[in-house]
Amino acid sequence: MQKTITEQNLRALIDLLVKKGTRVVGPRRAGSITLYEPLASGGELILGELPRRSAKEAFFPLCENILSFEKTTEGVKVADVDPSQFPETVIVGARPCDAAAPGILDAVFSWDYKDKFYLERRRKTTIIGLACTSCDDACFCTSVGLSPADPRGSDLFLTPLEGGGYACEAVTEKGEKLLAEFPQLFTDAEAAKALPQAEPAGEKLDLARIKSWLDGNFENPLWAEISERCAGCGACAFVCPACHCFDIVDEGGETKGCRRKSWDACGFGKFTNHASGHNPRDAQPKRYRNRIMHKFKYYDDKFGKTLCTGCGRCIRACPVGIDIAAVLEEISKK
Amino acid sequence: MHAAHKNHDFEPKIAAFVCTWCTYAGADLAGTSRMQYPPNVRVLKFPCTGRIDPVFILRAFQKGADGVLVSGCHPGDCHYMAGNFHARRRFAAFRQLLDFVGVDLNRLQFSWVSAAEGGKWVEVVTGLTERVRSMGPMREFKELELEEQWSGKVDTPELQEAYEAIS
Amino acid sequence: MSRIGVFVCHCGENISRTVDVERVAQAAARLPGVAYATDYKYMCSDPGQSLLKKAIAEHNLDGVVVAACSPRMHEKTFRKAAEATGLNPFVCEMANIREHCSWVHEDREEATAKAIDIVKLMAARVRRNRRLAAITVPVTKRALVIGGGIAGIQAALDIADAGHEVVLVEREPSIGGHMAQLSETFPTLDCSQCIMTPKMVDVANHPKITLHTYSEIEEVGGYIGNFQVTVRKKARSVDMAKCTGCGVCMAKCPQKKIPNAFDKDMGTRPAIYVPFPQAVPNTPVIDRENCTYFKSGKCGVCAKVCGPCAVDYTQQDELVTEQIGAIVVATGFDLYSIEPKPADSPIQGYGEFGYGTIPDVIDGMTFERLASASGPTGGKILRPSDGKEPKEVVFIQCVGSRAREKGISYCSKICCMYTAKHTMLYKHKVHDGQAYVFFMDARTPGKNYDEFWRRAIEEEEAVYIRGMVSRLYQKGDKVVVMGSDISVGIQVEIEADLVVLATAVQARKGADTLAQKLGISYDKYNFYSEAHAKLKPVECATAGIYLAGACQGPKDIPDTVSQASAAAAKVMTLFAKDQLEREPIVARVNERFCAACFACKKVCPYGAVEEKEIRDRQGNLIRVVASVNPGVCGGCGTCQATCPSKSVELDGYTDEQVMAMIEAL
Amino acid sequence: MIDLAKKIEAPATIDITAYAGATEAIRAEAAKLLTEGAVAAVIGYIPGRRNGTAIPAIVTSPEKAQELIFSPACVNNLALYLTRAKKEVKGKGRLAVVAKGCDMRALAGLMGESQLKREDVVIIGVACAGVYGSGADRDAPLAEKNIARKCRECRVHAPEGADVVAGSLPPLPEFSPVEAEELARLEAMTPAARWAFWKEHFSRCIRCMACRSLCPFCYCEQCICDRNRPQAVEATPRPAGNMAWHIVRAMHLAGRCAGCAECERACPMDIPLNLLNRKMARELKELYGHEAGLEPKEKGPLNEYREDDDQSFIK
Repeated sequence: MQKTITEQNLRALIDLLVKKGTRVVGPRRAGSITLYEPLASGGELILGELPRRSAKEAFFPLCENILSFEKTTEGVKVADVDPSQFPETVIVGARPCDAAAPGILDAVFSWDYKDKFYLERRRKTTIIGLACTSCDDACFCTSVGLSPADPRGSDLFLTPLEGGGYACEAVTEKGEKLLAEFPQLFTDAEAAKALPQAEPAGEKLDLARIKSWLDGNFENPLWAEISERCAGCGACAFVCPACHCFDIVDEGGETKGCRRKSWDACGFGKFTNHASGHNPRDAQPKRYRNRIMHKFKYYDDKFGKTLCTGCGRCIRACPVGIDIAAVLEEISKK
Repeated sequence: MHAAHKNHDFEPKIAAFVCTWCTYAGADLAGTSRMQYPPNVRVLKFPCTGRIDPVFILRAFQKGADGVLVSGCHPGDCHYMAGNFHARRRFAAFRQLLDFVGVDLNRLQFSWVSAAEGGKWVEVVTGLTERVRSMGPMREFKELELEEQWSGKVDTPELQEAYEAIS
Repeated sequence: MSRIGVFVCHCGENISRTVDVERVAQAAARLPGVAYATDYKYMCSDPGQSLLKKAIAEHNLDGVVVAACSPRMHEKTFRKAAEATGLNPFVCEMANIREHCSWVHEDREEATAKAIDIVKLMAARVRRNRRLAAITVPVTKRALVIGGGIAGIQAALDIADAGHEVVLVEREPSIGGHMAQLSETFPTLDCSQCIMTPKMVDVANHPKITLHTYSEIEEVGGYIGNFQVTVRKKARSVDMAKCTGCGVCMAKCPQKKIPNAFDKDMGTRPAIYVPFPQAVPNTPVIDRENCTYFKSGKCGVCAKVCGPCAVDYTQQDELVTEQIGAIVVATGFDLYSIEPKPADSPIQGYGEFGYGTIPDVIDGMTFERLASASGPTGGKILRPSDGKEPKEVVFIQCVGSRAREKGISYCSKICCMYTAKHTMLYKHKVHDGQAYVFFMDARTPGKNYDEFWRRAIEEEEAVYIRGMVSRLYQKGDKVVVMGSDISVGIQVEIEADLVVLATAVQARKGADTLAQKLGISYDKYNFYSEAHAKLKPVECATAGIYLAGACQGPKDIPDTVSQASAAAAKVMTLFAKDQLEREPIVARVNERFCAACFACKKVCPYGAVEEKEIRDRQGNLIRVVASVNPGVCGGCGTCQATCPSKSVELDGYTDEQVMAMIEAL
Repeated sequence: MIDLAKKIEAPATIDITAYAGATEAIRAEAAKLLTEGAVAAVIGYIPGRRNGTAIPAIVTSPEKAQELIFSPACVNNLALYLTRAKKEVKGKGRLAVVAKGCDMRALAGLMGESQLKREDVVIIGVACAGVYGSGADRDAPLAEKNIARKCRECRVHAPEGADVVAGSLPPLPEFSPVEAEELARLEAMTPAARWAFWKEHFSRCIRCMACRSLCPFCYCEQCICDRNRPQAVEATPRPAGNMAWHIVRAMHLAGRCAGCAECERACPMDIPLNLLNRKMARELKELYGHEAGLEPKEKGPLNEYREDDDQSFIK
């Protein structure tokens, strides 16, 4: 026996969660695009589209305050942001490439320094993943070892069924809890046939081989060849589910303000700019090299994981057509 | 000339960016002539309107000004010959931009006030203050300042208080 | 900066009547960076200043805000006081709580609150004030005077008499300018040449004056106190060092039929010539365009007859570079002509006056040459067409001037007077002649000017007709003048023997080109612009350049001479110091971030922005950046507002200071 | 110039067979320049991995030049690679660049701003009937529904002032000017409605700076928005700073932007940034008769003035 849920009930689930005060985040229409955003009701959920940004911001916000300060005659008053105020969150409709990302990121956010902002949000979030039945020519999850039906990272995983509705697989305790909390929305049914999963075109890459090439090719003309065209924006990093660099700045006034943490990108020219004016990554190829090295070598060296889920967002977003899948393919042939 | 400004629910904050040679001197003349005008205006002195960057206007609104005045020498009177001519073009363009993003231009005034026009200074400041007062606070930028991306939002009582403080 | 002292002045009761000064001081003490705050009855008084100085020393203050009157009143006072304690004067600022607060508000609460805010703004600013050092620029004590008319001559003589070197550059082969062409001058009827030529000779003989005639300004670089000026000395074809001025060459030159421009083309001159007999220098030039030798290679008579062998056909233009500290521009004027103008010209000709095709319609300067004893007629008034003595002469004023429909709206200022003079000269020479003058109104403000004009009417019997002339045409040997007399409202028609037009004074042709070389501004008529119409009528906005005479606008001789002497005085003031000191409110470029778009250079009213090459040690060009010359920068800050990356900053008004003030709003 | 009669008769689908001719011509010219050593590199387009895409390429050998193409997928404004923001490319030596009419306007602007000398660049102009819009169907023929918004109102299909022109123009259909219409729609709104419109769009901004990075005129060594002392614009992607950034960006481009719309195309959040640029361009044309990029101009409209400029807004 397998739990299933109809689309109608999936939307009803969102309504019930929202009513209960849970923050429900899912693909939602935002202007002309779709983004993961808090849903006001189940009706807002967009199915069948990959949001333009990944779901990482539910744990790792685009920008958040980490403390506020105020200078008074008595001295400086500092108030930390209290992570206990972070809301309970359910992410609905996360694609496998998005659902898998937090599992990769947990390592870096809980390594030597425990990032309470990330970890607390992570603890409070349940992910309802959704298998993909279609893809485009930028998708390459299969190339990096994931698949359109991979439940990794999801707490509850939905697989679209022929004739509508979704098969529900509780992957974790959080997922089971959700099933248990709203039994009325889920039905036990004979397994209807799952819709065929999407088939990204790329061949599975030998990531170990890629890594070993990277190990020995910090200096290689390939870097310039690929990335001379790079314009140095942060679009790739900002849409990426796995990029996690951030900057910390103080903003506000002289007497009152906030310390804020916001996304940063290694493609930016000033990313490694020192106060002295010296910039160790003083040319775009060095910056692009870092992006690839970080994803397919450094992170692996440190945490044994690849910092890429093959969502293809960076390929779609890159205004100068830099195609990470093509880059990997080229390296894998070296 | 002197506006009775007691018992208003709302007292606007007016930032005035003025050049030192004409308008600042004009405001001095209003003083030496003991003319009266509402106390809402805060004067920032520049050598020339040519020095006034559109960013200052934007920043003033962001930092809580409800109205902004930019004032300098009449055309042809610029101490630096052409600073006000350059400023005139710059602000002609900038006000169109602000209008296009939805800033009500009634909050932004440009004027020429010479060193001899103490009376005009009073008129301009009084007029702008009263107009902005009747429009109420400049909510747009202040509200925006308090807004966060959904993912970074933490609803705290302090934030609620700040929101309520706008009007 | 973090130890600011705030001093709140009562100004007797001027401030304290409406502003609670104690409360302002108390509030100020709590401001960020403020280490000390107090209030005092009269801050500007001696005890007040002592209090300030004492507090600076006692509290080790590194910034000062004096909340008192307008900085326009006492900023200097307090900066001086602060400086006396060893503090940099530019970290002392005033918060204007009198003119901008106590005097304009009645409500004590409101005024006090505003005063606190004003102090807050200034304290925020002072925290970011930089310690600025006065800027000094060395001065080359050598003046350049451009133009050798009466203005240039006067300025050159004044400066040279003060003991400074002067380089005088004149475009024509001789100095003298328009004044040398005049017959007599109003309102005294002095002989122009009698008063002019001695001055010309003084110039030639002055040990401090270097004279470059037949020369033009090629290039001007540098800035106040430090200009480099390149002068093009056109090939004279006569060696000035050898020529004795004997004149044999001119006498023997076979080519003698060249119209003499000095005489308004009425007389002729040879191809090797001096423009007029009293020319300074008295060295001829060869007019290569009309010289047979230069045209055909044949002739060479002048070289053969020249005793000292001064004639040199191979001479080339020579470029001379002079180091100059100050420049006086005295390039004078041109006269408007009624001839047709190009289609795109904003200024029109006079078709209704025959566009200059009627031979007996002449301009005022031609009349001057006719009346001049040294002129082509030897001082007899004889009309150009047939050489007859005209018995009825019509003078028309305001031709081209005050004529908006012709494109010139200004008054040429001198025409009323010289027309009156012309009627007199005419009457003196043609006793039975009758002068008529068409005029809009007579403008005679000047010492003895109106008296002079009245004399023309009352004693010399010139008939003044108030009205305009609508048409001139030839009828037989007469010129018919059709006009109106608006005082009686009738049409007037005069059959004149000669018509003299008082044509407008215009800027010199090419005045704009010279202005661009000098980096000075000019108006739409190409007259040079003074820095301030009232208070800086002699200075250009470009520091170190001064104006004299009609290049700035129409002027008569007394005004021209006065302005020339004034310009000379300005130069002498500048030369009185070895170093030039100026307020350090100037722009500075952050070369590291300059993207070399040169928007700053495009908007700078002073031409203070230069392109600077940055080279490595081997001399290879790395990049080009903008650079502000502090000697030239006027301190307006337009560059900074224009610079997209704010890589140029105006000291004293940096973004950091301004943003801090906005923050404190 | 475009023959108007031809334009009206033309079909709603653009015949892009002419683009093949452009490709041939570009290859030939690039190979020639590289073989002769006239240039160190040719900046052009090569096909991307994905169907219907083309990407910028910096080609340094005649062999590689045979990969160059021109197609409706050649959306990038390659003038970007001639700016000081791309020092690595500029440092190669003398460059040739493939430029559509709209890209030529940016080149003219860069020349006016002392960023580029005409003699330092070989311009391979290309006759362009239009390119694909963002997110458009790249399999379908180039037509009304997939052509870029800017191309619908293009007046510079034929590049002028190039060293050579590759390809020829097919008949051009008349498209309705959607950007102009959108501009008119916004202008007809109340200020409050416009504020709401932009607030919604700008709140989506993530400050990836693609708009800045792709703009040929954002070549500053240090953007004022990267400065923190003083901070003129907040660096964090909060709604307040986003609004300020986009206002400052539009102001800094006013009178300079030549309308290539790369900012809008590059924006991963689909913010209609070119509307701001178009608005400013139109205002400056109306006020001062200025149009950016038609020819290299020594001074832009905001660094010159006339004494009789309009001042009806100054009281």
